[in-house]
Amino acid sequence: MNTKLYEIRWHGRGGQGAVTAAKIVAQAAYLKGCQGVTAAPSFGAERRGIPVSALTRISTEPVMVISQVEKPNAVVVLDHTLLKYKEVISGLSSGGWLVVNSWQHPKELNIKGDFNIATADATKICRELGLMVGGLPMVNTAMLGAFTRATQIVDMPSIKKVIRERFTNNAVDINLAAIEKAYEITKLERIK
Amino acid sequence: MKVNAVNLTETEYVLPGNRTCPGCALTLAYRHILKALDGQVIVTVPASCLTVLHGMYPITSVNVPCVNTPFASTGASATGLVAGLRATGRKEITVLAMAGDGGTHDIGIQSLSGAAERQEDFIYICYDNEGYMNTGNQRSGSTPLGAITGTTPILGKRQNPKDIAAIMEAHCLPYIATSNSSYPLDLYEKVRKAKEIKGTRFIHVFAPCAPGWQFPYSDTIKIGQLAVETGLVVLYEVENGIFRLTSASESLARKGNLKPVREYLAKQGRFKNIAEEQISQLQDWVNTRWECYIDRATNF
Amino acid sequence: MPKTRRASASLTKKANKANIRLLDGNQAAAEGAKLSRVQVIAAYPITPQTPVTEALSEFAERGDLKAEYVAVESEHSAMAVCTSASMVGARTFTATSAHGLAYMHEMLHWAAGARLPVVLACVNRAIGAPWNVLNDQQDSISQRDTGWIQIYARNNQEILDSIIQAYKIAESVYVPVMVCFDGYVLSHTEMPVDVPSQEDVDRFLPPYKPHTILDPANPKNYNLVTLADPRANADGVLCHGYMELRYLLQEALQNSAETIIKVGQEFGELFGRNYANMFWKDNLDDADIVIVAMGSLAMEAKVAMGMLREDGLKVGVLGLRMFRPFPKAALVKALEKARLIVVFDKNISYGSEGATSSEIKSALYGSQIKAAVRNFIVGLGGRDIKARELADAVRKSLPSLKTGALNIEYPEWICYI
Amino acid sequence: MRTRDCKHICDESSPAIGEAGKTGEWRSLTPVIHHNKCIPAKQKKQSCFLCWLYCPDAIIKKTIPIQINLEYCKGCGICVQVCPAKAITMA
Repeated sequence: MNTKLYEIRWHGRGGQGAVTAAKIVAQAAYLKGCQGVTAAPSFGAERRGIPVSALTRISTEPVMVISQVEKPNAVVVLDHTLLKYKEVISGLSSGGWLVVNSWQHPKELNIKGDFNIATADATKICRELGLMVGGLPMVNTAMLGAFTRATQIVDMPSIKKVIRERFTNNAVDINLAAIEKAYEITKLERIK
Repeated sequence: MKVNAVNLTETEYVLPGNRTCPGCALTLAYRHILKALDGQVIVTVPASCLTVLHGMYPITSVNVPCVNTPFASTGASATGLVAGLRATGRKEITVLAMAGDGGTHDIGIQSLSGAAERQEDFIYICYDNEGYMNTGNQRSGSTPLGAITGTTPILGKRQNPKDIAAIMEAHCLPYIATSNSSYPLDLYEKVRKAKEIKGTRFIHVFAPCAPGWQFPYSDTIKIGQLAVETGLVVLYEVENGIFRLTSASESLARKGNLKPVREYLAKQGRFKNIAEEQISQLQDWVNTRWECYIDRATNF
Repeated sequence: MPKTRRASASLTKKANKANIRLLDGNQAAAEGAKLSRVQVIAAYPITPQTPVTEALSEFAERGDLKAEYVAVESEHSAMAVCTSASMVGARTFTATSAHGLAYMHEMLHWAAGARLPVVLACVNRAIGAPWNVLNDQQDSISQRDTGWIQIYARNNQEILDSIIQAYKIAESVYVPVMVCFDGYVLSHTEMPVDVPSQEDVDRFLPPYKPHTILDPANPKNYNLVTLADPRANADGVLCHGYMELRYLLQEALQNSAETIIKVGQEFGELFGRNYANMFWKDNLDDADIVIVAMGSLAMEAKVAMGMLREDGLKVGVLGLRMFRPFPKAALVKALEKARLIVVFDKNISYGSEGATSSEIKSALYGSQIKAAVRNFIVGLGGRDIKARELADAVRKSLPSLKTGALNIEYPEWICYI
Repeated sequence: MRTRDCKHICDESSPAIGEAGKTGEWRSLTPVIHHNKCIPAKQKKQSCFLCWLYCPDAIIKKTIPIQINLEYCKGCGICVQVCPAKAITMA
């Protein structure tokens, strides 16, 4: 990648781990040699279930921009029910990626735009693997697999390394399994 | 050996030529408190008459280290001294927080309650002269019913004081005592005892104020004694939850005869406007409390 | 202040290899305090500072940091604990935001008045009413007259580095130091931070030597009532009145710039990140238009500068690092070529203007600089400020470049009214 | 004389007698001891000393006979009230 700023916006519901996902990608990018990375939650009182967002910025140079993301290169949606809100895909760059946690094929989402779409059924993966927290599927790490597969902005070895650093022993394996599975099953639909 | 006027140490930490009023009960109490602590103490003091006793820069009338702290912060300041001494490895020094009733019952109660809940390791002494005496006698949470003050100038105070010792007891402290400057040996022994206990220790000291309460300077001791003899002030200690009456209150309980509160009220100008109804209200309040104390006392 | 020879000699040895971690601003502040070997920490949680208190209590409970952590019941008490612990010779730390800092106000005066080198991390947040937990700098600016040194960090590296330097500054000049950083924008944003080794920090920062200490063996009293006029002590030596003590505090802050720069330089020599300045300069050499901003906004301003340079404008950025002491003389030198100064303030002195704008104008008074000063109030209560908006504000101010010195009485606001 | 000579950077006070001056000047009446009535003087041994115990300002000495430091005695008269032998009067 060149020095261009790459911006990712994450949308999820409180408790799904959007902020952690944003941080893992930043860390993975740093491991790949990007000097400038930042990761931040949307600022406000976060409660379980409330729509939340987070952002990741990646650049080969230190990041100077501290304002909110306006034109993300990628948008990752951890909960497909959020697609009804127009701010979710707002500003998504031409040629960018929309990565959605959904059992549907990208085409079936009926989203029109000048960007590529990827889907992966992260919820199903989590249910199958038992990656649940408080009875709810913890979809953030699985979605990292889909994100990596679609955007190629970070690679799997870096993501896996961060997972091993961030998670405690027994949580590492199940999260890695979720990421790998999602990477494998992600469906991609590129714009012509 | 029981301490008495003859064998009590002659070392003084409160120096002559200080700035408090003649016949000051606080000065007397503080004198014996510091004796009980052998001067191995660091004191923190908020705005109060005690600030005046400590004197004006660059001279102090007190021969122990002391820091003045803002009005609301006594409990927190003591906490800081304890934490700082522990962090710097000085273990043999007692921390004493000493505040008036305004600094304890009113503005200082938050930092005191916080520190007590954390069981910070210091002695907190509230010297209670039942009002803001340093600023010329305004009403406090400790001013008694019927007392005229600068802020209850005509009608007198229309509420009973809050029972600070009971409030502190609700913090599960290892040692709580009430005392009175007119019984300096009782006070001395209580401070000695508190010194040997860990955790937050609370002592309430009744300290009559001649100018504020309007009685002659020479009567300070007598007024303090009358407060005990009428049951308005009860001397006791609660050690690990065990309640005992002490000193004069213990002997009063044995003899079973309190003097009427009227005797005490009549000697002070601040009660000159008190209504008959208020006097009987006060008498009822005293009687009820006295019965409760007798019920609780384990030592007779 | 006596400097130990050993400490300065060892500074010539290069620091250990970089240890870069992704930290948010709050973690960076907590790491900075830990590396400074603080001995007493007293703090009360408040958004967005809360993670600082959590991180430090974890360090203390885990035993990673040998410190007394006091979970006080209020910010007023937090600062009372710090001042009293400092009086018995402990290095103290606290952190707060917004209403917490306002609640501490009385104690801030007390700490400075008693010349106690307390260090406070202020995670900048808006003050109510109405409630708002997001960023602006109204909280710390409202405390500017309490006698504290104020440092503003642009990013998380500067937060960590500034806290370590703050102790060296505070304990040299005996003035408390507030290290301010923007809530959420920095406090909750992770970025790479080089975390120095404890060994290197120990070489840089000697143990705390109190100027005064409470000790029964030498029973001094502090903060007693002090008269307006000087008074002799028992030996007949004339001692200060209240006013002389206040003069000495002002003198200490006036002279502290020298220490701040020296400490920043020493830090740079050891750690390779030079702080020998009171403000950061970007492209000032040829700039006739200078953007002034403080805190993280000084980073975003650099992006705006890039946009304006593409337009062919000679724009530079001056990022204020020190707000107290305010570096008047150095600023006049740095702004020599400026003809238009555009000041962005995330605070407002109601009825007047932004605080840094007033300071800049007062610095320029009587100098040879005939620059117009334009002031914009931005980003209150977390209102997002984009580089293009900063650039637009500069473009809007361009007519002042032609008219020359111009003092517009009231600031403009970048908002919807 | 300049105040810088005191070298203080904050308010630092040292203990000394007479911080408020010669407080004996505040007095309107002066305590007088009648040693013929005073218990320690009569018994010629350490005893009683209640005046010493109750004096707020520590200006009485536990000597035989007891001594009152009139330089600093504020004249409150507490000693008169607490003396069981009525050995002190105010004059």
